[in-house]
Amino acid sequence: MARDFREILKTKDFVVTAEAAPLKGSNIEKSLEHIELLKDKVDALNVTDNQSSVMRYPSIGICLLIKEHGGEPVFQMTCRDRNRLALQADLLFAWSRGVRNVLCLTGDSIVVGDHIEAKPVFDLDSTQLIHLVHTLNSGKDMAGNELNGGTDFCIGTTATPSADPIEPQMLRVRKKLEAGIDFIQTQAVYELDELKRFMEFVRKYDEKVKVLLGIVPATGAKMAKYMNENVPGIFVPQYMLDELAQAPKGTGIAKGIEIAGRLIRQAKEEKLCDGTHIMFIGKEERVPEILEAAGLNHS
Amino acid sequence: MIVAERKPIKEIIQMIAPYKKVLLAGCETCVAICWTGGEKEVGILASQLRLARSKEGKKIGTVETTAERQCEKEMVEELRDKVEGVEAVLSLACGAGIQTIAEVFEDKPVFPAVNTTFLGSPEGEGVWLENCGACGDCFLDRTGGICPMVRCAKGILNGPCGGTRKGGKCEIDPDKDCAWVLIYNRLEKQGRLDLMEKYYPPKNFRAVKRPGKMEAIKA
Amino acid sequence: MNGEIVAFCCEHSAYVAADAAGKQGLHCPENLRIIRVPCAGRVDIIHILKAVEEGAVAVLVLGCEDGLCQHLTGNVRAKERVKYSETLLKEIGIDGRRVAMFNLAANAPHKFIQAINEMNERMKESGEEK
Amino acid sequence: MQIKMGIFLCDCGGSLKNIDFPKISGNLENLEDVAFVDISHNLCLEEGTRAITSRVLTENVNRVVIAACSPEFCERNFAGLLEKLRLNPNLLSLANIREQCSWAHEGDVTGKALELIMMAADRAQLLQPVETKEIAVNNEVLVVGGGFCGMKSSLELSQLGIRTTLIERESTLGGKLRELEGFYSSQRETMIKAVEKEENIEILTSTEVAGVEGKIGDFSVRIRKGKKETLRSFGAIVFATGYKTEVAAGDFPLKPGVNIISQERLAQLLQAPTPEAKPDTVGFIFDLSDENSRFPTLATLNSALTVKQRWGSEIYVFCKNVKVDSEGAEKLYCEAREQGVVFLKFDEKPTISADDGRVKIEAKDVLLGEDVTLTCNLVVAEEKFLPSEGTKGLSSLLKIRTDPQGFYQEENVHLYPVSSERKGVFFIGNCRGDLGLGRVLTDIFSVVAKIRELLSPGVVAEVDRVKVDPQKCVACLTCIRVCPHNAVQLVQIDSEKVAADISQLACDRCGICAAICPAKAIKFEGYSDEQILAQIKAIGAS
Repeated sequence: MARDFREILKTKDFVVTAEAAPLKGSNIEKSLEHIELLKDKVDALNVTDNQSSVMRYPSIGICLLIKEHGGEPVFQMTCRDRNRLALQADLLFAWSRGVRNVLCLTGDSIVVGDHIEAKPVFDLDSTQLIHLVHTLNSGKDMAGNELNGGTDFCIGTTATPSADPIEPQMLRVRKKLEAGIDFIQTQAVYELDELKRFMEFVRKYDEKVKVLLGIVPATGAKMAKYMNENVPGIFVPQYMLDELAQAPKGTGIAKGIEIAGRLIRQAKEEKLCDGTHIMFIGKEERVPEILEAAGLNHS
Repeated sequence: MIVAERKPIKEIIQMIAPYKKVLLAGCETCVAICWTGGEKEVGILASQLRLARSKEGKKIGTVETTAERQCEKEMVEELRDKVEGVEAVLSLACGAGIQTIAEVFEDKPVFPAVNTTFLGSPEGEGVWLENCGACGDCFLDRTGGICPMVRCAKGILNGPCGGTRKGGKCEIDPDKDCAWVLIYNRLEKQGRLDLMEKYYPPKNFRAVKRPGKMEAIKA
Repeated sequence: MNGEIVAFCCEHSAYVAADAAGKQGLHCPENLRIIRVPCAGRVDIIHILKAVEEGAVAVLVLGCEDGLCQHLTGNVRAKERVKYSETLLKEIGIDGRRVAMFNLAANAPHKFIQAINEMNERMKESGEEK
Repeated sequence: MQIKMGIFLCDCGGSLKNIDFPKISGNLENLEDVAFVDISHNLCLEEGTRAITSRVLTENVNRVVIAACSPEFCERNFAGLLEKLRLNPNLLSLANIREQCSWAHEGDVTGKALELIMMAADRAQLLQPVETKEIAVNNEVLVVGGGFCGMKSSLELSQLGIRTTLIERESTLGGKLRELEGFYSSQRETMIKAVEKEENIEILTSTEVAGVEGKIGDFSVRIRKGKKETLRSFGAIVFATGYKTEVAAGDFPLKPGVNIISQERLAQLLQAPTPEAKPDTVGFIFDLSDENSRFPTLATLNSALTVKQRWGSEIYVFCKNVKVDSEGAEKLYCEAREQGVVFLKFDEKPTISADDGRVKIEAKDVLLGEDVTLTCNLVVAEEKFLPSEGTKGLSSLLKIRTDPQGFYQEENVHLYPVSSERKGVFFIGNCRGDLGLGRVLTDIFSVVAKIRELLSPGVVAEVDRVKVDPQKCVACLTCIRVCPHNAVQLVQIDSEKVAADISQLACDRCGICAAICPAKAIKFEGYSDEQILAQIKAIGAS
């Protein structure tokens, strides 16, 4: 299969990526299992960067592991833990080792994680990081110095189509589009109308950017409610909470997978977007079930 | 104004443990206004320290005073008599005041009784809001007079982030407003939303050349 | 002081209730010392702390019932201050239950006596002498 | 000046047997600053007055300590006496040795009594005179709201010779009276005429309050008419801004063509010439919720009777309860029953539906225990009783709180019924909630009496009872924010200093500001920190 993600984005009708979250500790066996299981079922594996501000094995480490095992990694990079020097150095390192895709994020606040006394860096924000990657792509560093070997990253970023209020969020998306990006993976969306609204907005400014529908399967009504209250940018609608609550005991997770599959299937059939990005953190081994429920039999 | 908070009493008690007589020096400006280091708080802290000592069966002499502006050497100088009569000074002023009193009375141990927390303004009775980070490169012309550097949890210049809560609240605290939603609302009201469409490049963090020093033209 | 209870009494309610208690022959502990204030909101943290410093076994602030302060917020503020004084005492290892706020009406002498007795009981239980 | 203290002990006619007065006297006599200690039997009687008078004058003391009954009983008298003796009444300190000592304990309480007197004496040492002065007040009154309540109180005030300005937002006077028929309609015209005729009343219609500054005796009010604003001064302001009613859309299918109407619409129909085709059956519904329904009850009973008399329709009243606690309600109810109005009592909300131009009401009558279905030509809907339009804006402009429903004046016993936390600002009538006519009248008479007392010529006020020391004030605005009576403002002290300043007329002497001031810049004479701490220190010291 083609392993150039930028090429896949251009040519494939419906792109599928999945999140691979590094774990805490130097033992990478579990991550390796996930990679082996998923690398051929999805178009790219997206590796989080100290997700939710919880310290873990580094994103770049898992990216290299994916590369070694024949998969296509997307290197997530947040501005939370690195100043502009570190950001650039890490990007150069990633490129030199064959990582071709970077997802530019601001990053969660330090205080939501497990090292709440740490100094938050946020030297740059996500929009500025996109500009920075372009600078490296052009063979220069941020200070304007020529690089001995630049980069040519495929650049992605995130957006929250269900933000409330939506207007300021859209203005920021517009800035990101103007900065130049290849793909957007959305924050979890549960109402496809929100996705439609979002696509209309995006297409006004950018014909070519690919939008991947973010999917976070709920594993039960309780968890969904918890996410609503605690996870930034996630809004599970009431009818879906009811649907989850009505599922017989022990089948909440199956219900969540069913709903996720349904959302993806509908988005694909109605051509609402260009693909999907599945975030099933801690349950990576069940991602294939979602793919099946969505009717995405990857070849 | 400068906002400060009382230090945990245990820390203070530990600091002054070796001394039998201390001066509690408040300040009549910012810290008085934010209910941390005025005459009232000086009195409360002194009483608490005496109680804590007597609980251990010991005594402590406390002298209470306030300076008009503890960051001014000349005004701190007026406390000389009181300072000379004690073994140590416990200052309830901001960091600037504490350092001034420490400098004026070089031989005396000076201890901070408060933590200086931020520059802000009152939101209402007894509530202060951080709204300036003293970054040395003011950005407020572009953001409708609302600073995203300190009022956004991540200091995003091209916000809002994707974690905004329902109703435009901050992702880390549902009681706090998302600065960028505030900025949006204000700019919209003024018909200046174009400012929010603009891309702002990374900030110059060298705007204040630390250690900071400002010399005015002595005109 | 030697084991006295200091009670700051609002002259609109608790002070009148204390008078009524005497009038009705409701006996109260002799270690009670009442300081009359125009409103519970006049009582400051330093008054409470000084009373403890001087050796009061307990300090009470007695104000009007909730929502019935002549000055609207006096009793609410008093409660806040008592709570804060409690914290200040606790953090230096002194039993915070030595200070308390009670709300009562002028026509509630029983409640007044009850409050004083409760404080005495509380202090006996905690066994903390001055 | 050297302190010279006179101490009077009163044994209440020899009844305080558990106190050894000679012993106390002996203990006090030798104290520094004490000129004399006298024991009397009845300080409150003529003989006591004489004793105090002669001793104070001959010994020339400058502090007086009296140990007697509760200050609740005797403080005024003794303070008054000192004033007559040309000694500042604030130089008096009392010890309550009767209610809170002798009567409160069994057995000998000489020790405690002595201690209470010591507390009073130590406080007396620190007392300072508080001067009083006559303050000129503006005795014109502003009445806001030209409804029944506003008009009636203006009339009452004007008859006392108080000049009153009556302002009304609408273009005509009358307020809600305009919407009520029957008994109320006759009152309306008479009253408007009387108000218009009265010389002491100035009427300003289509006018609103735009701002209120100042304090009792000296309010400056911005009055807005159209775009024009004028500044006027008043000594007191009476708000009689009334209420509004609203049919709750959720309770009734309010569609055009459906004959469900409001009380207001009914009044209009009744005022118009009687229609050719009078409605045969008219239904009324009220008390759908368990909320206070005084007003809906009165309005419904009044309208039901009027409809019966004018149109002769069959009338059915659906309700949960008929609450007849307001004035005249019981009489109206009896009359309605006598005239053949049928009352049906439901527990669960009736179903109301449109039925071919008519309205069908289905309800289960709990007394009959049967389902009742009625088709009416006309149904008069229940209306919710709400604060009038603009109440919210007005309360924030006045800095006065409203209750959770948005009405003025919570039921605070100290302010009840018509005073507010801002002295000189009064709220009367239905802007305080659903009162019913009887209580509205009570309000009117209370406010008239209060205003008469407050604005009588030669108001005397204490000067600097609660005082800000401008040198210590750091202008943090805390006192301005916390004062429940709007009595503090920021003033320019000199060219560079601003400080808080307390209006002695508006101040209600609570001391909240003195307690909270972070710079300890506010002194409440009589209850200052030093005076309170002196009492604390005196406990157990003797």
